Amino acid sequence: MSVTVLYFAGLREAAGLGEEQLDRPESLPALYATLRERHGFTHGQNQLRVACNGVFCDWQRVPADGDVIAFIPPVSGG
Amino acid sequence: MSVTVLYFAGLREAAGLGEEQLDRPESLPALYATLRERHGFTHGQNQLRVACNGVFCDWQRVPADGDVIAFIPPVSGG
Amino acid sequence: MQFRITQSAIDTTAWREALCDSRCGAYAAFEGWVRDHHDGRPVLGLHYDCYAELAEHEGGCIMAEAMARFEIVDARCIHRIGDCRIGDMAVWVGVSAAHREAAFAACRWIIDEVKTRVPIWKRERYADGDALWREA
Amino acid sequence: MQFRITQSAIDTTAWREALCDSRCGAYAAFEGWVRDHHDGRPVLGLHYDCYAELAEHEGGCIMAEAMARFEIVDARCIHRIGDCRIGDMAVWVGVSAAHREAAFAACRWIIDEVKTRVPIWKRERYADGDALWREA
Repeated sequence: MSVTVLYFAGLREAAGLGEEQLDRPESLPALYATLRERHGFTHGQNQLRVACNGVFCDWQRVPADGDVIAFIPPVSGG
Repeated sequence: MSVTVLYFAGLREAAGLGEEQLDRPESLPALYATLRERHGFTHGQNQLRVACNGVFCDWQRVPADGDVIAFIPPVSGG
Repeated sequence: MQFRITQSAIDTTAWREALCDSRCGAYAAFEGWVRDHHDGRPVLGLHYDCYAELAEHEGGCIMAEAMARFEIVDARCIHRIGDCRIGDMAVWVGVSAAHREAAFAACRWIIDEVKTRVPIWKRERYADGDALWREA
Repeated sequence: MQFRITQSAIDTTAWREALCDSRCGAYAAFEGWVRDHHDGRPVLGLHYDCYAELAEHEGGCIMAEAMARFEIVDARCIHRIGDCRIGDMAVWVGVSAAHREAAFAACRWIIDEVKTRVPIWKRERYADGDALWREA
């Protein structure tokens, strides 16, 4: 009945943690909206990609129990 | 009163020698025409570049005593 | 064909060797080095954060796409994460091919895709004491 | 900035090291390898002839032109001559720059110019016993 959310880079810094367990949300946009308010994230949803279980996914994907979800800010490797 | 002509690659193979001393020619095209006939070179003058004293030069350059002249077939390094 | 994330200094020797193939006339490589400035601001060092599982998956996709898209024989990429000093190699891409056109094109394409798609983030430490997560 | 002709195997380590510079975020390299075929014909090995004095002069001009033409920090090239076996490195080009755009562009430009302008000629030995001076 829960999902795991992973945080990286600026989101990890803002949240002050690397991951947390949450009740399974209705949708990924709803999950991000909740977390944005809770942690004071400055990114709008349209600035982020989202990944589920180690693979990029669509924001329309319906979360399932046990999903590992990550919101991905613009990357800056290289 | 003479110039040195250097041969490389296919021209060296055709001439059977790497260099030779010759009387100073009137012009570089005249020199090549003479050598082409003598050694049976298959290249037309327009297929070759010409160098004098270690630097590419113009076919119009007037040969001087002591010049080191080389006719340069299309290159194939790399 | 391979994409890897590493916490250690990159030793390109073995990675390059793996690309050697007698059918290949061309090898193109790219290295990203940690440089001492960004947008005119002096940089002291970097830290790279990474979502390793997603990075390896996405990196693997990029390499497979490169193999399909270009006339190349092999391609590899390794990206370092964690703390890096000025001059350290942060990323290496190597491509072997029969001809240089494809080797260059694929090498360039791979690094561009890696910088756009692979979940790695750079935190720059500046000479003025500030530090910032870059978002490309 | 340097262009060299060598009779020995190319060891790129020192050549690459010389390009390291803390202002540089990008390094692009190209290697030409002796491959086992040309236009579908099996090749056993190569011999490179060279007009060394002219090659060093013309190669030096190419490197100077590259420095002027591209936003790069340094560039070097070394070309091997004499007998080469399949898999041997015949030529190496390395370029360092602040940004990858210029590093790739200059590296590509240099190898293209070297292959067009530097007086080096390749004699290919074929599996059928024939041998031929290539003229690009």
